[in-house]
Amino acid sequence: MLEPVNISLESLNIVTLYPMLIPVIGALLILCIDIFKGGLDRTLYVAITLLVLFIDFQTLLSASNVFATEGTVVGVFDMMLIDGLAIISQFIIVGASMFFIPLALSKKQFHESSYPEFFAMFLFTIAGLQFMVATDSLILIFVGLETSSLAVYTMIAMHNRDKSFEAAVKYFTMGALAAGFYSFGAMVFYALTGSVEINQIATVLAANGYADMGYVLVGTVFMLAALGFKVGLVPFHTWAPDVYEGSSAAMAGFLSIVPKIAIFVVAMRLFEFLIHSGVIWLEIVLYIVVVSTMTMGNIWALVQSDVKRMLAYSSISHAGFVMAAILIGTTQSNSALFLYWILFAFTNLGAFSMLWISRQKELPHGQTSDHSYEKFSGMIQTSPITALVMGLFMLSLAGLPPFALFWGKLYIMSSAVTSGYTVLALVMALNSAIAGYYYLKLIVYMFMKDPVDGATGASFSSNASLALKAIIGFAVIGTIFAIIAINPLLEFISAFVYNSGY
Amino acid sequence: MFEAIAFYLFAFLTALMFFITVTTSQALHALTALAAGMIFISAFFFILGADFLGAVQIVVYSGAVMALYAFGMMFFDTTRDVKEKQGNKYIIAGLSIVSAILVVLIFAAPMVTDNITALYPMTEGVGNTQDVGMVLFTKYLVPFEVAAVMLLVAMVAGIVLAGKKMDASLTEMSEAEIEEINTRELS
Amino acid sequence: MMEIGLNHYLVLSTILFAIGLIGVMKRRNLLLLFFATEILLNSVNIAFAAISHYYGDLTGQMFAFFVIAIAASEVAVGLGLLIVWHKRHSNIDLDTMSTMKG
Amino acid sequence: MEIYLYVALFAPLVGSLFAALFGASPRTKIAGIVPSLLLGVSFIASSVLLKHIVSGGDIVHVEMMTWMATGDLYIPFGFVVDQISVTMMMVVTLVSTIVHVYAIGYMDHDKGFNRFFSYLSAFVFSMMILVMSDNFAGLFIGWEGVGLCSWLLIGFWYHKESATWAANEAFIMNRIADLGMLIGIFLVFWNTGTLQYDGAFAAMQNLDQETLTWIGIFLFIGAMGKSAQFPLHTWLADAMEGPTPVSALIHAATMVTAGVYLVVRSNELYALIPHVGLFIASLGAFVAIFAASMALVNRDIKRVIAYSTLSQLGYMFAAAGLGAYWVALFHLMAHAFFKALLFLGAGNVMHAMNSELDPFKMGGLGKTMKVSMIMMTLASVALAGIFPLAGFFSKDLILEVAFVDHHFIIYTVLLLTAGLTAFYSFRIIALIFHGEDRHTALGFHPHEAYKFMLVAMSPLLILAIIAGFTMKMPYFEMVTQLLPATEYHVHSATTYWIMTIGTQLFVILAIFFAYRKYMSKDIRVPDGTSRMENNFFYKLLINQYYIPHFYEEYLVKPYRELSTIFFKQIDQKIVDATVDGIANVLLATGESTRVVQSGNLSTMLKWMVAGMVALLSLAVVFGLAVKYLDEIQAILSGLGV
Amino acid sequence: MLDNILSILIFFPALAGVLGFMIHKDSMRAYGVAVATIEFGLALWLWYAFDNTVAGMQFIEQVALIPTFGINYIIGVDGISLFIIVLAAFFTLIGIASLTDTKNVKNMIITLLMLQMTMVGVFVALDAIIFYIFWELSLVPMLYIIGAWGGPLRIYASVKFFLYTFAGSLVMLVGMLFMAYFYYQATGVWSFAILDWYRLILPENFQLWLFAAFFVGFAIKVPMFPFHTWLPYAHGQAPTIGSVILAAILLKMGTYAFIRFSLPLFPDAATFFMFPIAILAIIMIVYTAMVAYAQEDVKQVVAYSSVSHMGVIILGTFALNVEGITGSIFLMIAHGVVSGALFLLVGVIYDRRHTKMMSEFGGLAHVMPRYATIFGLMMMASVGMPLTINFVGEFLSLLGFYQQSHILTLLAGIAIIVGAIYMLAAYKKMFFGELTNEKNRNLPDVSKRELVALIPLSIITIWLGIYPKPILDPINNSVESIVQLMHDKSTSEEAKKRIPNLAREAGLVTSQEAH
Repeated sequence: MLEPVNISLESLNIVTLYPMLIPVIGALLILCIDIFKGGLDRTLYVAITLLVLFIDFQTLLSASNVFATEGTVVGVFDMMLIDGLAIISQFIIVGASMFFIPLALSKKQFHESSYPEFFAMFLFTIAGLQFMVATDSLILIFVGLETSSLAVYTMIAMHNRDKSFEAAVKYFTMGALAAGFYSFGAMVFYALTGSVEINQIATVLAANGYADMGYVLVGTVFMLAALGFKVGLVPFHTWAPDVYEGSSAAMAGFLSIVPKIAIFVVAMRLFEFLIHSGVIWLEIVLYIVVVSTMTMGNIWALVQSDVKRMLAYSSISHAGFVMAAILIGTTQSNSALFLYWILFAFTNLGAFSMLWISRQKELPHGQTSDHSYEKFSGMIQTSPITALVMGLFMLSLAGLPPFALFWGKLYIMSSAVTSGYTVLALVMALNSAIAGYYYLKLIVYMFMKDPVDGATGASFSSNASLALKAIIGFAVIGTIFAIIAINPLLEFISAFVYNSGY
Repeated sequence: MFEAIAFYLFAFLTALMFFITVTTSQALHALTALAAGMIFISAFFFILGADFLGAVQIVVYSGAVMALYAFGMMFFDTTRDVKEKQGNKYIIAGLSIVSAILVVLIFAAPMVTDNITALYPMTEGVGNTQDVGMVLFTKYLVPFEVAAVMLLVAMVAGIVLAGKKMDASLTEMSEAEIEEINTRELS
Repeated sequence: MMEIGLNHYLVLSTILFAIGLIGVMKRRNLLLLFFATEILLNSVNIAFAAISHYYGDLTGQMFAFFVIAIAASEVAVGLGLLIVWHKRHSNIDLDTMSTMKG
Repeated sequence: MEIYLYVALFAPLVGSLFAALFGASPRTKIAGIVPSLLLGVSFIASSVLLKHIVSGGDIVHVEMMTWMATGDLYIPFGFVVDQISVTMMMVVTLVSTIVHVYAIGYMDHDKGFNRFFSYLSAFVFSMMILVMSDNFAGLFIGWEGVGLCSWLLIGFWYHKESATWAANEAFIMNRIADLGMLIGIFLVFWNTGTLQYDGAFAAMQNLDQETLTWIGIFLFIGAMGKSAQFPLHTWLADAMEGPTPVSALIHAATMVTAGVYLVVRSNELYALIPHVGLFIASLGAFVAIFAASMALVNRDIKRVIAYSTLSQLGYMFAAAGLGAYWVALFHLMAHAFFKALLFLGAGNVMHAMNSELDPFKMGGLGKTMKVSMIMMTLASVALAGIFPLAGFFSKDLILEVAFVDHHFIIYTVLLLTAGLTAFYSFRIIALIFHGEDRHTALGFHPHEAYKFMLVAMSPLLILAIIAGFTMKMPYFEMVTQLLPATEYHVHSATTYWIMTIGTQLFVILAIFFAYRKYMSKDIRVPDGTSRMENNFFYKLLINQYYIPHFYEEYLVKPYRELSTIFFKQIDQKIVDATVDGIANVLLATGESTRVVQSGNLSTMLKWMVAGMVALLSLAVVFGLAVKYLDEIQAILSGLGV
Repeated sequence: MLDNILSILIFFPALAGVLGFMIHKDSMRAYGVAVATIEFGLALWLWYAFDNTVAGMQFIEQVALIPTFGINYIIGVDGISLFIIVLAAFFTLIGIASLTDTKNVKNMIITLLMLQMTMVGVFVALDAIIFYIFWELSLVPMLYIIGAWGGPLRIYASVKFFLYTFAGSLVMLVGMLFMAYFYYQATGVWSFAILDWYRLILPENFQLWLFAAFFVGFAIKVPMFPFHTWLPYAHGQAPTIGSVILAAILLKMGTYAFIRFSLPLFPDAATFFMFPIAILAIIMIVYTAMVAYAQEDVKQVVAYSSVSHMGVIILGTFALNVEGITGSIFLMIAHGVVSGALFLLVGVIYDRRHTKMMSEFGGLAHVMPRYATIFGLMMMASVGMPLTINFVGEFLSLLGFYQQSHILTLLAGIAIIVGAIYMLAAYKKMFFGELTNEKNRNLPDVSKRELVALIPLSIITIWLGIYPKPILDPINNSVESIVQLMHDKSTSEEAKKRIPNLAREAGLVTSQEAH
């Protein structure tokens, strides 16, 4: 007979669950509202979502206070783990989501945002991601990952046109394969250590001195494939361009930022101890993967004719850039990862929002995709401010100082230099130069070509509403004046990362 | 002895069933083979003493999932022969076999599992289901709840995607058409 | 040989996983492709149960339990997507889905 | 005295700027008269300074302002009037004043009258800087300044292709030499720490022979360019494309003697390195006969005179190289007078003949142009070195110097050259002024030049006649206060008289021969058919020893072709193509590998599995490598890796 | 006001540029001229307030930006940078004033004002990252100017310009990060401040690598052979104003950076690389001069001549002595004035005939005597005629390098020959000969607006050629302190020998050496 278990509520440390519970409750609330009164306007749901996220943000703030005073907190049978990484990444997840959700308030109506389920899905996604980053257990990571992924597949498909279905199906199918990889990898680690908690895995492996190197390598391979798929590392990246192209620009922007940071945190937790424990293979392979991701992402971006697709490939390249931080694996590089991602979030938010506001329902004559380069021809003449803003985001993405992303690149490259990865730093530098070309290509179209006949500036902001403009304005300010925020951000991130032991 | 015979028997059967699943051109055969494979897998679970898991396997897979797939098959009208253009078979076979061999090579080696302590040990004299329940509702409470959320998501997703909401695409309609629909609904 | 150890299960799991991979790569019909992904997850479940058994630890069973749950939800979403696609195109052949490329 | 120095220096500049004011206006006499007057002022100021120096006054040395000062380098605008520079100043201002006045008439009908005087005065200013500067840098300013003005003036008639070509040739040729000069200056600075003449020459006494030799050689390379010494001589003959007053002033009297001036100015240096001096002298002697030989057959009056100038410059270098600096300077002065006179006379002839330059088309001009004839004849006599005209005292002195210093080869060469000089000088005199009238048939109606032009020329005539016997001794007194006061006397009186009279006889014989040959009635305009014209030596000489041809074929053309190759082949096809190539490789990689993204889900899944398998293979390889690390190491070390 | 005049100099044009969006199109030119005049006045004020006797930095401002990572907004000016700033303000002014009728004049002027911000920023930055910011930022306005107002190949040219320079500077950025890391290792504090870095003595092998990293960035910007091929395209396609500013100021960033970074930070490496770089410089000088001779487009002639002159600047810089470095800095200014003027002059004829092919011209001296005169003056300055501004710089540069190598200076001196060849040939083709092309028959001579730009440049060309002292003195003071710093910091025998020790020569032992 089993003994009954008595557990006091205090020892559960329910507080660690609050940040994830709030979006779940919010999502349920939205579903309930829809049940009681259908046909409500999307503005309501956007507002509710925003409020929920806002509260979520507040709980994160208090969690960060807890962390600052007490250090790492575990709770709910040690399943939840609130450390610096979890807090920073949740800040990014929730913060970025707060900026992406108002994009639903576009001037034109699109299918997904017209239905409350979309907002519920959105919040579920966020909750799933939050669970992923705030735990040590491969099980919870898996469940959280799948929760968010399933919601994301649905949201993509809800855009409701052929390309988005195609994107969703592709993403889904490959995601299923990746889930297989993930479970296989987790199984190997479990077989090795008898545990699915990363901490425990690390302890056991260290204790037996990596005696079963073969098993460790197999487990790492499968994990790398699964996580690599989610962040889009070459050669697991093939979903990214199609999915970005198929989903709406707002969704694509969201995809390029929010889910990836969660995976990065998982990767950081999982690979950090492996890299530092002398699994040189991982270092070599990660090196190869990082370099090929950066380079091939860039090279494929060079030949794109659609801006959104180009941004997809560029996101792949950026992911490779950030993965390098995990490869380097010092406190500085891990801080750099978060810094980079925050700044990347601002810039990419802006860039995708700019695409979003220029979204037309019918494709103009002679264009095969929503955001072909030709569409932006001569933008400076017909719509100068829009062109300037778009140009600004492109320059920031290219890493031109003093715009936001430059500081991220600077810090990551610095961490590479500091840890002796000189060649990697040079590869990063040269890749930034290659990347310059395709960002410049858009600028060339906007600033140096003449508009196609009959084009007016109106088409560039045909989908613009006040909310979208405000978001873009915010992104612009963030991108230009990032330099002011770097110091506090850096201090905050470094302290949190360092105190989490990474 | 019995264990070995059972293992090899079911291993052979499972592999065969799954092999049929992935190779047959008859969708119905594939479905049947898959269902059979699932059942055989549950046999492993029972052999390994994971009774609860075995039950769940039968209920969820052979019950729910298979039923879903069966409905799907009917809906998609794939009861006929499935014609599939095949690409390069060597790539497929090569990749799979290589991966299998590589992993098997490693897995064939014995593991150094001396110092593994079971974190959530099975309790002597207690049924597997009870045991599982204990762990599930303490340690794995959160994942369990999240899994519930996930199932909710899947449900909502299924409803949304398969429901009427997706029939007319607002994305592809002009604003005027959307207005028209809205006013019609209101009136 | 007669004594069935953990390695036997792991090898079996791997073989089944490889079969699943064959299916994933080979299948052009999306429904049948989804079958193959089920195989992938199931093959891992065997290994989890086996490890759990040999270590006397319940975690493996837990993992397998959640894998089953995940597999089930995936089926729901996957079928939903297929339905939407099928409504419009009357097929579920992945070769028809290649409007986006390059 | 400083005020006179400044007046002498800047009056030409003022004149130049004044004329420049009218640069874009139509021709106006005042643009010619004012600069001429200002040059007169400059001449007077120079005369005052001369008087001051001659009467034993102190050397006038001023420092106007700093030019460059950085690190250890300090270069002021400093000017010095000493015995050497005052000589040059007198020559320059006198000849240029005369040429200015002459040019008022000569350029009378030219559209660019005002411009001309601006350039001409600017030239004088540059020349004054050159001779008056108290340091090498200032010298270089003047050096380049005269080069610039020479370019402007040779190419004055810029619509003529040949003129602009000659201008560029002159400029570039001079630049080659200027590089040597510049290097010489650098050497001086880094070895002596200063560019001031006094400081630098004082410091040179302590330098080793090798450094001094290099300094001497590089400075002399500079001199070679400006004074058109072989092999940089071709520009001088081509420079005759410029207006004749320019040829008289720049390419006879002043600028081309700058090289001689430089050697004389650096006498303290060259005194330390006699072997370089000997080289200079030898080159001078060679150029003397080399140029004279080309003058023998040339059919262009001005070119003949130009070759004669070249030849005389050779004399000067021979003297300077042998250490007879004052002799060189004296010949420089005397030569300036009669050569300028000769050129201006030639200018009159050209004027009369509508710019026709072929003496074979003239003949018998003496009837209409008596004054010019007398002037040119006397100038030629002076050039030939016949007692008692200027040339005798200066040129024959050089022969004596060579003889006394026992450089008998140089002596012989120079003696021969003296004969050739007389021959070609009187060849053209004979062809122009005497013999049959060949020009009327060709439709020319010659006339004598303006009176004031002739009056302007008269001081030159007088100087050409009297400069020798009146000025030799006072000049020697004066200039040897600064230069080595070596007197060159043949010790045996007999030898002296034999030499002198022999030389005179030889020269007169040459003149006589020239007259005989070219006054005959059957002189016709050569048309390439005569036996002489097909003679090898004639061809060699008329083609200037094929040196211009050589330059054109083996320097200019290859340079042009090499430039094109550099641009078309190397710059575009290699350097630029590499850069573009990198970009294109990236783009091509993108284009060729984008098929990976075929859009087909099955392919995508295969890629994922393939990636996983690849990682797995790496893992196994790595795992095996770790497992068998020791064995691998043993094998590798066995292989000697 | 004087305390932060440098910040005002940087940000005033930027602010004015932003406000420029409000200005009506027709009033834009007046606005631009007004702003540029004020900016130029401020620059002159800076010069006036500048203390010539001080060798170090003046008007230093410091604001913390990212103190955790050692990045701060530190700016200051010394004799080396002062005149380039004044020149930048001056060229922006005459550039805007002489702007001929262009489309989108508003955008052009705003872009120019932004460009001015970056130009001033580069030369006053005393923090490597601030320097880098402005360095990179300067690419953007130039990209737009070339790409939007340029010739038929403008897009190719502008993208090439941008990417080439961008790639090089990223390598340089890696070098900077290393430098900061070394500083961190030595002191435990991050710092990107150049003056902090000056105090760091690095081992020679580190110096070599860092020097190489910085070199890539600078060499492409200069541009040095064989990284020069973007320049002819950029110049060939850019509108007049673009070429003028590119040649006059932007190219100087590279050579300035050599003096600001490479020499004082890596004296041993500078000595080590002196000869290879000198050889590159000589190739630049002679080879590009020959390439210039082969051009048919007059603008390309001037463009390649720029490369050739930059070679002399590089040579002077790597003379590593006061004379050479002073000369190279002076030559930067001189080349700025002269090549700027030459590009303006090419623009004059391009405006009239819309072609730059020399074969289209010939005999222009007949119809455009004033133009021919100014062109002639600038050409003579370009070939290094004494008493023009270029000569002073060229003379000092070559003189300086002569101390290091005789034979290389002799080879480099070929510059004065080959320079004359292509320039005279081009001048002859354009201006001399008979007027053969009927289209040139009625060309108007230079207009008043064009003279507004050309006359001051002519005056400067001659004035500074005759009296360079006001500029040479401050440069000299600052250069002396840098040379002394290099001598004190150098560790290798070779460097100690090559870099003169000014303190010992003057019989002084500075406190630095006492340590």
